[in-house]
Amino acid sequence: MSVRRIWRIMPLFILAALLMAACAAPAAPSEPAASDGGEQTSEAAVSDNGCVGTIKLGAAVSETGKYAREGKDTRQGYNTWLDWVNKEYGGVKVGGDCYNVEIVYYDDEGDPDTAANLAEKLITDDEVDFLLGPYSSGLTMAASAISEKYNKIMIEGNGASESLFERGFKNLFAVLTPAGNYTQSALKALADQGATSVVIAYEDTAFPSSVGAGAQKWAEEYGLEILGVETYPKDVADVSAIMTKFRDMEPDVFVGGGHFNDALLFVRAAQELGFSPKAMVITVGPSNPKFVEEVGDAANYIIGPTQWEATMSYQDDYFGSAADYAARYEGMWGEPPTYQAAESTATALALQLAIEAAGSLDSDAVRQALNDLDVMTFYGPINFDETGKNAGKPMGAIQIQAGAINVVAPADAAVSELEYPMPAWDER
Amino acid sequence: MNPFALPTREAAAPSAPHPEAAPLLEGRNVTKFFGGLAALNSVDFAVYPNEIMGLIGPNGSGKTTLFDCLTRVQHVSAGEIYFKGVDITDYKPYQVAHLGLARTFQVIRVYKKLTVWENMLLSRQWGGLSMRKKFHTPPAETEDRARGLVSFLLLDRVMDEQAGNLSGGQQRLLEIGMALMPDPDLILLDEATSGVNPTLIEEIKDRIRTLNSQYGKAFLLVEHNIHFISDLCSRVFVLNYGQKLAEGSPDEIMENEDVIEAYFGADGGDDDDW
Amino acid sequence: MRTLTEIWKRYKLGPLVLILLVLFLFLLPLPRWLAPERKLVSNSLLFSLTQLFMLVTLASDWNMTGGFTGYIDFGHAVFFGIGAYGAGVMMAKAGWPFVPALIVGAVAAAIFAVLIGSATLRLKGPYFSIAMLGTFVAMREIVRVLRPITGGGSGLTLPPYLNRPLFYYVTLILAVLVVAFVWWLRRTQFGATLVAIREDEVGAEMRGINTTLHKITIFWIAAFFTGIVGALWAYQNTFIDPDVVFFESRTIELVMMTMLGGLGTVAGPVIGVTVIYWLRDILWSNFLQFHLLVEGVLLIVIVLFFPEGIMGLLNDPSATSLGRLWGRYLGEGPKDAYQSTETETSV
Amino acid sequence: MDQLSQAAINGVMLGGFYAVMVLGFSIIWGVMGVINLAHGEFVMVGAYITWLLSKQLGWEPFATVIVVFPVMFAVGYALQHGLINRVIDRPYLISLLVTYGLSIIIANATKIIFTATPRTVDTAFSGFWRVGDVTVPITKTIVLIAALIIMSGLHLFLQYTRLGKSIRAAAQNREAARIVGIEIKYVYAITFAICIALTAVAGTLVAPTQPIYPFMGPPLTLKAFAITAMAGLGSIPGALMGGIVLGLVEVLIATFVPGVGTNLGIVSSFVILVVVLVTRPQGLFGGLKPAGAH
Repeated sequence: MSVRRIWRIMPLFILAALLMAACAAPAAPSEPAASDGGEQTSEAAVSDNGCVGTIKLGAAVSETGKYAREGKDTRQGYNTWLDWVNKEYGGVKVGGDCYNVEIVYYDDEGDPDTAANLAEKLITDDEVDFLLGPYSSGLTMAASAISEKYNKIMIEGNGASESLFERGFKNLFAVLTPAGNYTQSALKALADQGATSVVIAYEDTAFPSSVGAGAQKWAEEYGLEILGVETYPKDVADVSAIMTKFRDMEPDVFVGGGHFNDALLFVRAAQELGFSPKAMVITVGPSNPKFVEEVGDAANYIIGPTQWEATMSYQDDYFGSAADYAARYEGMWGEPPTYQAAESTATALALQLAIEAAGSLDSDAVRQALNDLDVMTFYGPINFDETGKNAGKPMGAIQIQAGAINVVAPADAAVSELEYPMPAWDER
Repeated sequence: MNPFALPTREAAAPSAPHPEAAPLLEGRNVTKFFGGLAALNSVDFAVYPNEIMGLIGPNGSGKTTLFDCLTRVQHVSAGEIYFKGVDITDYKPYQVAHLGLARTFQVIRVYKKLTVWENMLLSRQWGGLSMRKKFHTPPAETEDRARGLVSFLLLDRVMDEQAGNLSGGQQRLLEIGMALMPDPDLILLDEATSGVNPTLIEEIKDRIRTLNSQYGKAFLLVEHNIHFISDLCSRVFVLNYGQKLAEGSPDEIMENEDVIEAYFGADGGDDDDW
Repeated sequence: MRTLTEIWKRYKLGPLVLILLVLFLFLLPLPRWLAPERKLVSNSLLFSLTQLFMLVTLASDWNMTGGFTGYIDFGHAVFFGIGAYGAGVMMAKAGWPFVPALIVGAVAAAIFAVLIGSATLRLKGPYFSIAMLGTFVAMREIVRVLRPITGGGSGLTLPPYLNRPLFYYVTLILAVLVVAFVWWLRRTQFGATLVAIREDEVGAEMRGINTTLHKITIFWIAAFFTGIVGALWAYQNTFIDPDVVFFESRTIELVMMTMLGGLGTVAGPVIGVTVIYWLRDILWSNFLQFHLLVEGVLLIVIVLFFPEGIMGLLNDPSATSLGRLWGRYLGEGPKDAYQSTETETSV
Repeated sequence: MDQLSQAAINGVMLGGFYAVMVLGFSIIWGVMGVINLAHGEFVMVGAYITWLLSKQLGWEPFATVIVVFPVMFAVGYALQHGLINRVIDRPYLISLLVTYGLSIIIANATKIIFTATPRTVDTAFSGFWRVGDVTVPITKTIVLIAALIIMSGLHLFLQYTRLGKSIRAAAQNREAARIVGIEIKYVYAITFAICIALTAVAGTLVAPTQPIYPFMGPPLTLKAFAITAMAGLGSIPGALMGGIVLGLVEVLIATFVPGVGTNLGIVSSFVILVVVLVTRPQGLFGGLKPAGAH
């Protein structure tokens, strides 16, 4: 590498630097819609409803990477609300005026660096009024640090990890039940049915760790004896060792926390090894219709916590009942809503209600309104505590019964009786 | 001007070997196995100060393996090697080089992506083994020496070329230059003349003689060119199948029945190019 | 084209432009304070550039072992991770301020490099690459298992401190420093020796070079700088867990960027990082669904058709001579070296 | 004791899959000197073909081999001709990066076509046998038996057929092979095609035992590295031993270390990888000549 070589490529370097600068330059307030570097889509279903202004929301949600599937649900959830608020509801009512809504989306690729940068880009370049959360606790962690710094409200429905709310942030609100409470309803219902012991396995990452810790807490609370706790790494391909250990402990209840893959792995390993506890509670998976589709009959009797189900008896004046929402969603996207989709819609709805209550787009007023918010929605009650968690909403529990996802707990939302105990695999 | 930019030695002695003196390089019972195959089998030999010794043998007789063992690239399976009276059997290759033993290679090993000039400079680690001095600039003496050698080896016109762009003969010359850079006491030349044009071979011969007589350098040559050997060497050592076959003056060796048998075997061969 | 190059050379525009560029980068954030209301320089831009500088530093570090010494390290991000966790643990668990924590992280990375390097650097070619990849993955899981210290899979939350201009300047200075260091290094005997090791390690050893010592030295130097970047990244991200810190594709991206710029050249990593970083932005906006797909295709095209990278393309092989510079430069000073090279080329 | 024998069975079953999964990787590396970083992606593609045929057309998953093998053979042949041939004689970094690019392309194309939702494949042979207190999963037993059959078949092919001998010759000494009249490009293309086909068949075998998704490849590629390092390049018995050793180590550690066992099991495979490489670069069980080691 000679001196001269550096000189030779300098024009290129400069060109690149200038281009980069140019990419970020059109952040000037005069052209908010300028299509700059990383912008991908800007969803605005504007209709002739005579609204005076536009509220600009921003969201960096995974389009690619490890959360591609959940990210898609999240987007569709936001867009369901967007479509409804602009076309049917006639814009957000702020004071006497009405505002159309626009959401600026970016793809965070499942990378926290990117999520943080995009959050910053949304705030400083796109100058959005409020931020909607990304999918997953880790990404919310990264993005919310930025919004907190700018004192911008980020409302989210897809980051349930407890550590999110232990940082004393003022601008982060989450409509979903936090991870620690995921297994509460299910364990309570099982304890009521006479279960006495439990084993717990969870993936050693942020969100499942919270679920696992919560499960231990609730198990103790309801008098279930904890026989074993196991962790496993991300992308695990074989859990047979864990299931072997658990089988020999003969627990009443198995609790598995992780991701969709892990749910499939647990069922398969239990089946193969003849591990038949009286109940299997698996945190992510069972409530997703795709789980039944993939696992088939073996899915029966499996219990899963759920943030929301279309069969729940919640309803509001906006989307109607949970079932009405599901019908609307399916009409738009051709598939039934997952709870990720519903909580995303509820996230945006909560923000809208707070804006309307505040009668202003000012962050401080809206923050106050969010803190004061106490409403019932199709998604369930929303009532934020001082840390920004939704303290009002209990976690539901579903059980797969003859291939159908039925809500079995809590009692006020249940549509079906809990079937307990689960028959052994070879006795079905 | 001194063509090699070598420091003139006080002890510059005549070129005759001193069989009674302590050997400069000595191998005792040097044995090397590759799997079950003995590439070197209990070879004893010695190179004396100021001597030019030839090492010959048919292909596959273990000459290069012996060089590799001497420079410690290969571990010997048994036996000891002494250089300047020091047991170097367990030395690392670079330590052997620092003791003053340099070599060239049958298959050319120059640093192809570095220039001729850099190749030369790098061959003399002026900082010794100290890491700190590796960041200093080369002393003038080192540069003078490199310049002298480059011009001696007729490489000055390609001094700034990448070594990989040189012709095979030029690369061989460069290798010799690199071997001479650290001012070694003993130089092992592995087929230094292959691919070099005849005029240049005469030059090299002349320079070796000069280095030997004026600067007291000892040489151990592996060669196929018998004239080169017989003109230069005072003693010749013959290896066959990893074993010492004969040792003596070039004339003696050329008349040795065993050697002729080993070389020409049944089908005879070319007298000129062994 | 020729005349342009000649003007470029004759008026020695290179150093001028280089200095102007660095100066430009140093002055870039100024409008934030001079004319804050115009919002000319957003935090997002600074953040992007900060990331760019970090990548430049990382790629230059990787290039020290991968490009110059020829040891293709597929687990280089392990030093990034150790730097991040070293600093993170000191801050989150021991409550240290950032600067001493950063030093702990960087030193830990360097020490680990010496330890692991003395084992793995004895391996050749792909075996070294794989051993380092294994080290990287093993370290990620080890960090996960050491829950009491590292917070396990839940990670560690660092006190948020999001001063973009500060990070911008720190990383800019670090990048300039590291690139300058590599530039200087290549001109020392040490640097040339590294290339010699790449070209022919056995030969170098037989010519009196203690190759092991050289390899380990450059390895820990690279690891040290990488550890610094890791610590900075952790602080800026405010949150670390094993999966975000020990991110598989981080290393391979560095390899790809360095290769695009030119393996074993000083400017290579800088150019490669800049081009790919910028390219990504374009890909994002134009090939949303497909941008990774397009990236894969680009990678193959780069590797197959420009294995020497952009630097290789720019180089006229007949006029590239390091030794000429080496000799003249060391003997006569930089300006003359530059000039004399020019005269020779024009002859 | 029961736990131990159960763990041993689990480990051997896992190892059987590892062994058959690693074959293609190991032989391509041994014969052609190309480290195929897209290896795991070919497993994934095989699994997806199986999924497609079994879910959409109702085939028995294990029977889809008759489609997977020829299809992927053709894919492998074409890839070798169009792409891999260009990198064989070049520095190994080039082949690493090209195959890495390939892995990105395959994984993302799969994601676009099939979405990122994990899929499962159902086989008629599910369930388990109970032997004393130990259960033997039927599906995994079939996988293990299939793995053994495939390995023996491949071994016989390499030892006794003309083509197999050519492949071994090419691995030992390319120049010499060329001189004795072996069409080296053809041999390489066939080798690559066979290996890709085998790798995809490993995907077919694994499909009924674990969920498949577009990004399942990289962990498998890493495992393949670890096993090949232990096994030695292109060695079939080595792959079997290496796979089973790794499977056993992972499962035994996971079973007998409470709490973080499964995590440690994963660590162990990479610690083994590094230790074996550093202490025995030629692998524990020999094999073809190790490229790059002297």
